[in-house]
Amino acid sequence: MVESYLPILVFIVLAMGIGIAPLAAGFILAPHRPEHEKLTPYECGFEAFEDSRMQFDVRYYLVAILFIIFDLEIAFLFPWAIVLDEIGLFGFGAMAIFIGVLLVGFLYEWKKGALEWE
Amino acid sequence: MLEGWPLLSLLVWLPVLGGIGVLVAGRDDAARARWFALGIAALVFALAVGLWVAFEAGVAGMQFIERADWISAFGIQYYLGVDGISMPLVVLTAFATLLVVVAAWEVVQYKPAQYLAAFLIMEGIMIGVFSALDAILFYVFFEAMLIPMFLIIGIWGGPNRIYATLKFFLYTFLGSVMMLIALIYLRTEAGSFAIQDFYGLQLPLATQMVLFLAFLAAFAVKVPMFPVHTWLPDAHVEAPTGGSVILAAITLKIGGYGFLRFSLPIAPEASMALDWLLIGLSLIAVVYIGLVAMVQADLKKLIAYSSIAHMGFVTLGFFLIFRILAGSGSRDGALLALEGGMVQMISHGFVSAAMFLCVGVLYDRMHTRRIADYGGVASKMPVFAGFFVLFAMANAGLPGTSGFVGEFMIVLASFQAGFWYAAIAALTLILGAAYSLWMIKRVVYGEVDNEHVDTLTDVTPRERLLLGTLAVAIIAVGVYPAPLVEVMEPSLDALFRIVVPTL
Amino acid sequence: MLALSDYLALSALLFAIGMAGIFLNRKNAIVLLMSIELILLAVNFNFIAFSHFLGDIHGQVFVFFILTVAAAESAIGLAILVVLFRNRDTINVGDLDSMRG
Amino acid sequence: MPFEMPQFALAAPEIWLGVMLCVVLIADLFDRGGESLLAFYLTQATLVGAMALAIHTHWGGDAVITFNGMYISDSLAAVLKVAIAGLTVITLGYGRDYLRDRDLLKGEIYLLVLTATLGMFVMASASSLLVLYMGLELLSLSLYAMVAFDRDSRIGAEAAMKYFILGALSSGMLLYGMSMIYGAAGSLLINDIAAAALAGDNLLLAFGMTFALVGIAFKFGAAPFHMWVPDVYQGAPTAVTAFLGTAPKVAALALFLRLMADGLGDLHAQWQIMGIILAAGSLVVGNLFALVQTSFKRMLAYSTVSHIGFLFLGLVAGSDEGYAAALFYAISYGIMAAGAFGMIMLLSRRGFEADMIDDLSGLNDRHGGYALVMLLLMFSMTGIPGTVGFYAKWLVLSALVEAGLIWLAVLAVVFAVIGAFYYLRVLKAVYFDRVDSPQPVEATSGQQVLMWANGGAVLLLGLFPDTLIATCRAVFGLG
Amino acid sequence: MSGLIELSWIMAKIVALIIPLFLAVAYMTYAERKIISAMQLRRGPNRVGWHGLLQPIADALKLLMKEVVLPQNANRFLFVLAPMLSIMPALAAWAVLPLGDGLVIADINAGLLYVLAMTSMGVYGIILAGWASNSKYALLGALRAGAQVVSYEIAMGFALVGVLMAAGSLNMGEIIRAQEGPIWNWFWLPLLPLFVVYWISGVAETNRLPFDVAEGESEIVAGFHVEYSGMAFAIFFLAEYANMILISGLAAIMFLGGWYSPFHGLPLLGPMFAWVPGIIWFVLKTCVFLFLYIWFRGTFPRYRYDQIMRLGWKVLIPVTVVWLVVVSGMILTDFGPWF
Repeated sequence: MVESYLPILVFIVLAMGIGIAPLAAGFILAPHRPEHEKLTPYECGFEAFEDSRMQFDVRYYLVAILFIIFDLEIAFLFPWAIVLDEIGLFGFGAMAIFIGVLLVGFLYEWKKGALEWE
Repeated sequence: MLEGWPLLSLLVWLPVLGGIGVLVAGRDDAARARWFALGIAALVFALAVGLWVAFEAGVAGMQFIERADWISAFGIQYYLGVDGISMPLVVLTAFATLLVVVAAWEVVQYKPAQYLAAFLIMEGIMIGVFSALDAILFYVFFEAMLIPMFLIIGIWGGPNRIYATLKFFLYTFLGSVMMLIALIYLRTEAGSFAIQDFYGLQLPLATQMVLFLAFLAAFAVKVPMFPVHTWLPDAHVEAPTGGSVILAAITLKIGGYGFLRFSLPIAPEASMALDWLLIGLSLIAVVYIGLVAMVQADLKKLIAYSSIAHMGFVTLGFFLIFRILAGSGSRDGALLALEGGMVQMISHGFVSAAMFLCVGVLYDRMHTRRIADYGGVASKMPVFAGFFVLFAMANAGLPGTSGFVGEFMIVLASFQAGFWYAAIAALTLILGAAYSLWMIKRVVYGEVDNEHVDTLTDVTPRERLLLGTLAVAIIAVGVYPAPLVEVMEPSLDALFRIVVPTL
Repeated sequence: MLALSDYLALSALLFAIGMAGIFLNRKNAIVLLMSIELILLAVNFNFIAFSHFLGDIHGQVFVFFILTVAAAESAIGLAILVVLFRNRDTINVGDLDSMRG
Repeated sequence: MPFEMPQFALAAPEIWLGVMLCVVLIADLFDRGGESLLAFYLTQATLVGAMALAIHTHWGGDAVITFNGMYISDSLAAVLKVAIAGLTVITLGYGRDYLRDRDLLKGEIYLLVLTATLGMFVMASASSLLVLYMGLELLSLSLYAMVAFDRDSRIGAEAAMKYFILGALSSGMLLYGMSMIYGAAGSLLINDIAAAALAGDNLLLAFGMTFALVGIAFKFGAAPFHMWVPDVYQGAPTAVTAFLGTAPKVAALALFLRLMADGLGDLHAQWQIMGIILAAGSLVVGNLFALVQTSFKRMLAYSTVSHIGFLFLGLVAGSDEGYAAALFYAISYGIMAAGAFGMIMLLSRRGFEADMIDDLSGLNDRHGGYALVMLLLMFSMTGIPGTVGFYAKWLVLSALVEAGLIWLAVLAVVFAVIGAFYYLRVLKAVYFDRVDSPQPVEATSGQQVLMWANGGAVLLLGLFPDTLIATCRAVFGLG
Repeated sequence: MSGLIELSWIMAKIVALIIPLFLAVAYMTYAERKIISAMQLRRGPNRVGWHGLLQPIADALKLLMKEVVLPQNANRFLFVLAPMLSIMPALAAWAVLPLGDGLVIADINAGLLYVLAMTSMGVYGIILAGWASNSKYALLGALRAGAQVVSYEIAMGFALVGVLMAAGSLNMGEIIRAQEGPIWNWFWLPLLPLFVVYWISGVAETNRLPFDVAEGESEIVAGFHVEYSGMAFAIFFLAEYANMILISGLAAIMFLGGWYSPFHGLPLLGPMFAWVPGIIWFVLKTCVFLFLYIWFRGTFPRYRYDQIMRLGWKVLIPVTVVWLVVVSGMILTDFGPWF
């Protein structure tokens, strides 16, 4: 069983290699003439001002948290989804409760405006 | 008339509930609080007298027994009863509280309702201590006493009251928690918490020693005995008059009572083995503390130290019994020592209460307790001076006063233990006379060399009533102690049989 | 084939690294969060190893739950971190000393 | 895996809480009142209902294990749950006005309380490591959020961070221990673990047990794992501290009883020595540090540590008597602590936090009744008879003496005396210190009623402890 | 020794997959330009080679010869790592996609899980690129793209759960086999809402129009890869197109029956098309979706960011959840030919 994962490992390594190879080629083949103006960050032609590691909207952060929660919910749904046929109505009920709770939370977020962007 | 009444319960709970009543009723009205408190105190005293009357003097066992389950899981019972040892103390408590309520009448102006309530609750708790026959019930009352006294000293005390009250609390608390462990241990041996079930357990000597020391820790602090006595002068000096009275008259007696109820009968062999310690400490108290009392410049401190010396006499009497038996084989002599200790306790209750009330009378007028501030009081307060001298005489153990009876009995008994015991004990008579009379000389007699003293007025009728009552009591016991001794004797005899079963 | 003890040793190592990360770190609170994740990882490792060698599925079920809780935990941890940063302008562990006694 | 339908009815309290949790959440979303009154009353009703359900489903009869062995319904669960919900009701009652004055009164606080309570309920009925852990985390996560609830408070955020880090760390320790226990016992079910413990010496099991105990000690706040306690108590909004300092202690006890007593009870000899170290350490640290505090909340925090030490003493006795004593201790401590924190909240006003001992000065002049309640509370914490605190200490001492650990009992009482000192310091402020112009205390009628009830409970349970003692003992099959 | 042979065999298979994939990516760009110009009535690239067919090769060569600028404040390691992290998953995910019956490099049980894991990793590349560049535009673009990708990943995940329920397996081959039959036996019909959601999410996942605000030229220039140039940029470009193909391929597998012909099992038409190899069907179906990508680009205006997020959270997620319940009901009642 584990053996069937070997190709995947190889594939991943190869894919990494494919990522590295063009870059390396680019470094080798392309000219390399750094100068100050070229190396400053792009800001529509202005001189770069302030630190670019600025504070950003907390809503991005909120999205990240919501994502973690929902993504895990999905992770829980996966095994359930596969065996739903076998576990029947009980399994369905259990997951209905689970999703019900999730929906209550979802409703909460919705009403609280966590999903609003404007 | 009182047949079938739960007399002891009434004595315990009436003052407690009355105290709460005072708190509620007198919150905004001081006069109402006073009258209410007086009514309760008087009623309780009347019930206490009723107890005395209904008490069957010739019987050794417990009377007025009330018994009900309280904490069933551990077989702890609400178990009350009195015998000849505790009954007089109950009456004394009721009496002293009544005095305190009267004494506080106009004197206490800051939160009088709380003050009176504290004393009434204290009264109920103390009566509970004396009448509890279940060890845990006893302990509950024993500890609960700390609460009102802590507040009395802390709220109405003198400038250094906080230090004094904390010291008082922590000393007594530390002592008593050791006892708690001892009680819990005893239950595992006896299977019950009834104190009488603890008697005659035939414990090994080592165990008895530990138990004895645990009890000693609790009661020695209360009495107080020599090295752990230091809280008492502080507490007395800072306490308000009523607090001093109750402390001296009643709470010290609880220590002595504890020795009789717990230490001696539960750990008799350890008592015998360690009697040198108790006797030694008692003698130190008698002599050394007597000398310390002599040099005090503060009236209350002087009386406080004299209390320690007198209580040393009590413990001396209790623990001499083994030496007396060893010395003479005389059972009666040993019993005499026990009786002497008990009488001394009662007497000291009256005398120290009286002394502190006298100081209170002076303090209310002059607001100083320094002996040096007085002098020539007699010329301005002749009636008061008369009382004060009488009480000082009683304190010195002058024949005809109650103070004489107990001390005499103990000295008499101690001769049978050995000459030197008696000799050192007898020193107290001399020392007592010395500090009491010297104090009288400095305070009451001499020239008026102080303009404040010049303005003094004599005792009011209320004070006259207070002091007069005490004077009567002191002389009555001094002249005719027989009823008191008769009440005690069977119970002490029974106790003696437990302590020394071989006789 | 790897023995059970190998897994346990690795897990213990992870656990120790996590612990060290918490107790030695005096700079950045984020590192603390990561250390905690590491500890939970070690635990998961243990559970899976035991589960495998015992032939009992429950250990893996437990891991599922731990993963979920770990996610919720880091969500709350990060939220607290944000509040902290907003109030103090620092997430330096050494600066968290305003309460003493 | 054999599968049988769980007996859902036995989990009625949890189900009820869970459903009501959602109801409260939704109701609050649509409540336009602003003060979340609806959520408040719904929450209180939910908790009361949960108490009733807990008694109805769990109390009496034999223990029933269901949900494939993961959930246990026994009298212990009933007592724990009633205590937990009851304490929560009280602290919520105290906290409402306090939170309103600080603009913290949002529906979320009730949700967090409810989830925390649900977690505690789950712990109380857990019969599997997994369920235990889930309950614990439900509780912990809610508490982290609650501590940080005042988002503008500097110390609040700091406290929350510390609590979070140490809490998560302790969860990690506990889990690591659980994983070892699982490895040794081959099962997550407490019953199987008990069987494994009975089977004899098992290094893995002992190893896991050690970690688990450390984790539990963290959760309890027992020294030397108490570092978070004072900071969290001080930093959190007092209403949260009140909650944090009461019900979760009962829940931590549940954790201990389910895991160490039910599961690893036969290894008692092995964890006893660790327990003794924890208990003695807590007594020493808690009492000594409490002596020097000027902040009342901080003092209460250290006093908690010392109380936990006492509670642990009951546990290390390792007998049913000891467990019963610990249970009684936890409940009575909860009542006392709720009152003490309630007093802080009652005396606090908008913009003023009465959390220093000096803030209590002259309380007797300001309001004699509250001073009296304070007196009862402090003496109860000291362990003076006539108050419930005495029986708590007494039961523990009893259990210790019966287990032959007399020296521990002596140590305990010595530190109880030391502890008396700082409680007396509070009373000194209340009764002996006088302020020049005493301001009358303003309190809403709800708070007043609660405060009187709380003081009354301390006193009444102090005078008539029989029922509660008998209940706590009956749970462990003692007469 | 046999191990080495086996390894070489695997390598050969992978290379055999990757080279056509690269060509597909290259000619996808070509097709896109051609089709869009046709839609706009232009001619598109027509200079390099016949009808401009060599244009992609020329583009690649051009990029190869361009300097790779490393901005001065950038975190060099992460800056270089980011493009690799975005191309790697886009390629590696192909390991489990069955092109035809049995035509798969790794036939693993957790196939779908693996795919999901791989596609989720792409967001690391985006965030790291934005962060490592140390440029405001890049950071903003990365945040936007990251938030968008994770938001739609949830909807996509729910949609995939629906597929799992229907198929009862995580194995890609099994998923296809569960759809055996003619076109109406495929999952797109019973899972129609999920199918739509999946497709919309797929478009959003790849940051393609109309959801391309992350790199929206007129707003924040090129988004997270604004600081990238030369081959580094080319890799992001490659990754985007590889991802498009991947999403399309997955759609074909999960909703359109993978290698099955639309007439499979039909009495008359079935045998008629039986000679067509499965891989052809698969490629055809994939191409349909790829065309949709281009079509969308040619016709839809760009969404505002708030609209994107609203669509993801407030429309797609509720729809999927509701439909999951419906699917459960269908499964429990053994509804139709699918379950």
